[in-house]
Amino acid sequence: MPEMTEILNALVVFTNFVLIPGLAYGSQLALGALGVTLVYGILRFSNFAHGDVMAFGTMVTILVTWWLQSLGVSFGPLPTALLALPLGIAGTVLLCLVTDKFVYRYYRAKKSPPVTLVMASLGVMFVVNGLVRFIIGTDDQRFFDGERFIMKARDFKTLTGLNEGLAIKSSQGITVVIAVILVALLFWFLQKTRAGKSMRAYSDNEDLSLLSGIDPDKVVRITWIIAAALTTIAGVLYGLDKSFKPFTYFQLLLPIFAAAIVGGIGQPIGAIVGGYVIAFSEVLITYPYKKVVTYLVPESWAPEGLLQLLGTEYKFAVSFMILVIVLLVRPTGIFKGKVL
Amino acid sequence: MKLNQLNNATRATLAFSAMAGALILVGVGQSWALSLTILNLCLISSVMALGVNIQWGYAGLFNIGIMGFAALGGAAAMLVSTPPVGNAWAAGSWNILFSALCFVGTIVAAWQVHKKLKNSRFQTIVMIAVLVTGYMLTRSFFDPAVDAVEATDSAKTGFLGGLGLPIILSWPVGGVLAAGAAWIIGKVALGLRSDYLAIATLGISEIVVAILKNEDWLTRGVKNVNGLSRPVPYELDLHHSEWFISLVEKFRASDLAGLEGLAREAVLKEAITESAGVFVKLCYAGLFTAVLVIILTLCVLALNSPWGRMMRAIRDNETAAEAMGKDVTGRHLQIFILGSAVCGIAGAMLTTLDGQLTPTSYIPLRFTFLIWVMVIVGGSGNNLGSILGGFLIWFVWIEAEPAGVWLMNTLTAWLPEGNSVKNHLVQSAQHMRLVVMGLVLLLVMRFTPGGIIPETSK
Amino acid sequence: MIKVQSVSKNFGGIQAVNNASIEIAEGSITGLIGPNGAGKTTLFNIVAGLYSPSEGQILLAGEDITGLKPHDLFHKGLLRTFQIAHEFSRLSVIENLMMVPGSQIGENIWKAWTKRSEMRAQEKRVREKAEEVIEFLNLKHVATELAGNLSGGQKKLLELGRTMMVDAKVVLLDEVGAGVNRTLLSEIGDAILRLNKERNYTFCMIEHDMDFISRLCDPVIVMAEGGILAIGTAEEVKNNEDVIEAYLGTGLKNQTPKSSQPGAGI
Amino acid sequence: MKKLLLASALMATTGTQVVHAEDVKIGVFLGFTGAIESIVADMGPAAELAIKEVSDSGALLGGSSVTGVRGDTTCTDSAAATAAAERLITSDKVSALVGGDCSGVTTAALQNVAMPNGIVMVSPSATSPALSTIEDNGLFFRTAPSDARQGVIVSDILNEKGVKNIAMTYTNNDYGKGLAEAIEKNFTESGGTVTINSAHEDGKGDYSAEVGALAAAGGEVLVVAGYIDQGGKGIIQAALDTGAFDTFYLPDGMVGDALPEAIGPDLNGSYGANPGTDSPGAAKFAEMATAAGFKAGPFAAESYDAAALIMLAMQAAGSSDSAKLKDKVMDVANAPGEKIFPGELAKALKIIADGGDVDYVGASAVELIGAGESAGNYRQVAIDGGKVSTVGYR
Repeated sequence: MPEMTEILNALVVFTNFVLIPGLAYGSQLALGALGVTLVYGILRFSNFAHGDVMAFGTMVTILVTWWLQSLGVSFGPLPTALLALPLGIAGTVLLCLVTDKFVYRYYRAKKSPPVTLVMASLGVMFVVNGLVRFIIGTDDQRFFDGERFIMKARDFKTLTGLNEGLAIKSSQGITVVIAVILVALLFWFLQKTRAGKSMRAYSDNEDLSLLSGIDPDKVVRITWIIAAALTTIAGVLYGLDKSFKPFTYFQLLLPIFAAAIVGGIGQPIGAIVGGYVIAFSEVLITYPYKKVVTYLVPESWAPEGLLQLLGTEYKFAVSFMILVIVLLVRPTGIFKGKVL
Repeated sequence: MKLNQLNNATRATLAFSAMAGALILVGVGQSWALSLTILNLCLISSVMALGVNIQWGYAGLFNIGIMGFAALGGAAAMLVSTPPVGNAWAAGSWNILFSALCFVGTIVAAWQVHKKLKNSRFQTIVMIAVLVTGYMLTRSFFDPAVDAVEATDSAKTGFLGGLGLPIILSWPVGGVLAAGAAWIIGKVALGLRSDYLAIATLGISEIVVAILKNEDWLTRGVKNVNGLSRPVPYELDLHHSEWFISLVEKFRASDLAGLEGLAREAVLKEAITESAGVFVKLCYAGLFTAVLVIILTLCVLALNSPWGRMMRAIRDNETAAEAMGKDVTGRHLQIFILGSAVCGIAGAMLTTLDGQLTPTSYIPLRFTFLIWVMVIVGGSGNNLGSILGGFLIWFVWIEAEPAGVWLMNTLTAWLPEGNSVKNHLVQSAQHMRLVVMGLVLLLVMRFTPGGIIPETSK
Repeated sequence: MIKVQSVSKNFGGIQAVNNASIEIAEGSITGLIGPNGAGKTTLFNIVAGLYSPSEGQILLAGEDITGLKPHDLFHKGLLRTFQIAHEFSRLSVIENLMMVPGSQIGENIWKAWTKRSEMRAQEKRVREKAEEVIEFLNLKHVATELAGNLSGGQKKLLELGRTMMVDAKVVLLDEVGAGVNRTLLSEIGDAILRLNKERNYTFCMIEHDMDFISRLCDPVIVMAEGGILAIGTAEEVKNNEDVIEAYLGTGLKNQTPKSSQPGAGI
Repeated sequence: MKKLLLASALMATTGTQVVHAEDVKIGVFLGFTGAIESIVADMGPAAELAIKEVSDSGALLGGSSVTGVRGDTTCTDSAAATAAAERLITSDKVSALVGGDCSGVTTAALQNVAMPNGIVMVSPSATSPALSTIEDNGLFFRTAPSDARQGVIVSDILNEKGVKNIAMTYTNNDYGKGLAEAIEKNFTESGGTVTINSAHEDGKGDYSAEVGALAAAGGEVLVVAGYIDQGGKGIIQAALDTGAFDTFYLPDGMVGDALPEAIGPDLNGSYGANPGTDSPGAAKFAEMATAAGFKAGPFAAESYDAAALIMLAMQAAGSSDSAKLKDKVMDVANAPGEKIFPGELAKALKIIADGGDVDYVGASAVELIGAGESAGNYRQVAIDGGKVSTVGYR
């Protein structure tokens, strides 16, 4: 029987390397996936431009952040980017509404099949992709300021006397807190407000909702606004936690899609669960359990190998394996997704 | 007269003439070698677009895993043409053999369990036991084999190599490999709703590429395999070939006329270098055109037969087609395999032209999204349309770069040298490629929704 | 011809068909009526192989066909039409008909490449047949039009026409009259009667128009709440107390005008 | 056309002795878009800085102007890279190429375009050992050393520091993998242990899983064979944040002031080595880069040097013809001769024109050996007080 400290050590290792990073990454994916899923639920197409819109929103936020910083404005221990966020969201909302006006609305009015809209979003993806690089360049941008840590690994060690450290970055804390608030807000909005209810009605049955006097243009507009806000926030949080680079954001599209679909596309709750499923499966499946097990078993049983199910080089493939398996076992995702 | 009112034959004629004109313009204005390089890739792109058109245009299957099939074709090119690495085989052959036996044995055993113990409540338990034991047995032979193979002169080889056969054989082999993968994916995913099929294909193609990148014993992974053999002559050999030199002398007789000695030699040398490049590219172009023509002919024959009619009917309305006695699932599988095989062939051709297998080059932007743009812009459901799309989009993809630079320089010409806005714009000109591609797609979709050469009714 | 034996079907918690047993006699034109939500279309879809029943079985000429796919049933001579027309919208009218015959040589892609002359010969026969059907249905003026551009009534005719491209044993007609104007409806009625007499087709049809049913059907089966309420001639069921009750006392006549709603028809 | 051909032919035959001023073009053939676009954002301007320096000096080939023409390799797409190289060589008629960047596209462009056309390529960043032995007709050079050499250096430094076991992560491409293999081979042979050698993908952003795996395997030092502004930085950041590792070994792609600037004081105590000798070149180059508005990021120095070498070789050959300049590259790069540092290209051109000899040292301490690759003189560095400081040379 391992001693208490051993168990605690094992627990701390696991929390530090699996739980906390998974939670933060999962929250970022979940917010991204929420945007994808809302657009899918209301506008009925998979928006391939999502990753690049995310980059666009983050870019605007960064530019505003720099401007604020140059004015000497700061947000105390919190990153200035949070102050810049509203303007970033405004910029993204503008972009979404403009693309809707010039691209998507035409196909919606024509009742084109969803694939046409998907293709159109591909076009938007290319354009925004180029635009973002054009404006801010391809470089890595760091825009985090303020206090970096809520808890440092070394401080934790001295505090508890344990072997293992536990670190919580403020960006991780902010991410999780904002994600929780946003999700609560979104659900309140969808369940309680008139606009939210009309969105749900529209998503559930377009024709019926039109008969009951819902203004489709308004629903679409609100959807874009919410999706743009969620997307920008997800992008900014991701950028604060890691760093911003257009290419990375483009690459985020695939795990975000995987998250939305695993959860059940068109279902907000599914997007959130999907985000965490993808994030945790990436970490859990490629994590070597050697250290954890070593703490828990008697010394003589200590494992020699790494106890790793799959090498980290397959990390990216893991989310897709999960995706394919979920699709096979439960074709509509964990929470039954919408059928178009 | 508006473009929309033109009939298809006119559209095709106009579009292909314009395309030919553009290539000729590049030939005259830039260089013939560049023009032919673009042409060759246009041809390959067209084949790939045809493959996607078979799936999407004929039957409405939304496959966004093209990258995976192209990568399998590429792997085939390498595996067929590279000579086997003797040392690596010596180091790992027995273990590889055993692990292969174990793998096959596991599959057979699992199949037997599935058949014999159907409806038995032990089925799941026995199945899991068989699979786990099989997996561990296979790994126990496989892991040391991999280590041994990868340790064999890892800087230069570190993989098993291939069969050492002529690379042109790899084109059909690439098709077969892709078809095999498509069969498995189709069996698994074609029961799903269409947009989920798309995501499943996307996921599986990522997995295929991950394997190519990380299974070094098989493909050398990210270290690439260079110098694949060619199905056409090498330029450097041509430089010293008597027949080629005399050929060039004949063709360039007017340039050489009146020149003597050193001057003549210099002109001749330049002419030979230039012609050798053009000659090799023409050889490739001939091969690729042959493949394209064969596949196109088969496509046209098939699309205009009852088979094509049946497929289009399935695309239009699966339920009704099913009620009219068509085996929708079976036909979907068939067409998914056919289309994927064509993509595989194109993938093998591309790797042949590159002369190397570079697993990191398989990215969705280039191999999936770009091909889709070709099909949609060219005209889905129309064979000539997707070929045109392949030509046009690849041409734009390549030429958007210099055009972007030119545009930025022109736009900023009035700004003083060293102006930061000017610098920024000129430095960022490369990103025009993406913007242009997006705009082409959006504009074509908006103003000629069926593509430049849309589908025709019969 | 068709025996439906104690078939039930539930979707989630909803019992759409509840222990229904009916028999469709060979050579008959059987009508299937009932208020909305009675389970007619679900029962149809079960017979046609679109759904498999939760319980019970279906026999076609004594053979168990429960759970067979629609395309298998087609080859056994069981065809259907759809409540909302399922035309092949990007195929021309004649192509819509020509695609029907099963096992065409050219449907095998390999033979489409290698046996060109046989294929062409067969195509010629199929085309002639399709032209006959087009003639029969008075659709000649739109023969080369894309089916998606036809009016609702023409699409219905086209669907009926598809069943004429092969020698069907049983044809299930799902509201063939819905959205069709009076004149065209009577033409469709004539066509059905002729097919029944001349080719010995067995029909089973869901219909709301009682005049149409009275003219064609014998017997008429009434469904309500997933079960069978009554079976008899049109006259008999019209006067059946239970049936009138099931239609909420509104009277059967009032159920009819569906076909003459504004905007419907050619 | 014919006349032009004639004229150029005449020039080529007579030009060996008498130098005519001309408009020389040099291809800057790098991945401006794609996976390493953010690194190339500094490499491109670095090469163009050298080109501008020479062109402005008016000292090349009797006052020739030089311009850089960009071509996009995309880093990954061989087909696009081949087409871009084809355009640069056959249409823009560049005399030589600075590039390519990633080993894959570099090989494709070399074999399919440069070799058939007899054009010199000087790559600043393709480090694959396979390129040492590739058949190149003497046309391929690189200012970056082969990974094989660096493997030895890394192993030596670690051993001297008394490190017995390391964890290692590499960027999953030919550079990272080749380097990681070289390090593992040398370090294991010298008695050390590699607890884990795992890949990370660039451009993914989230490296929780990778760091978790590295931490679980453990080790005194984490060797990060990646890029300074790509996954490599992300890994170090995450490893420090979670307290997984305190000390890092930084190979060439990771050495630069940008790293301590981005990471902060936590990085103090880490060490590494990048190509370099005891020369003031790197510092000078960094100044010039800042003045020109770009960063002296990874491979930027090598890019500057690649362009400089091409132009010095032209001067030495008295011709912008690749067939002639290819034989002079080694001469100008190596001793004997006067040492040339960044910003002194005009001086070097003059010395050569006067019949003197130069030994180009440049920003990355160029010395070419063997088949025309950097000798691999390394500058051992330590991160100290938020700066990269040199501790010695090997």
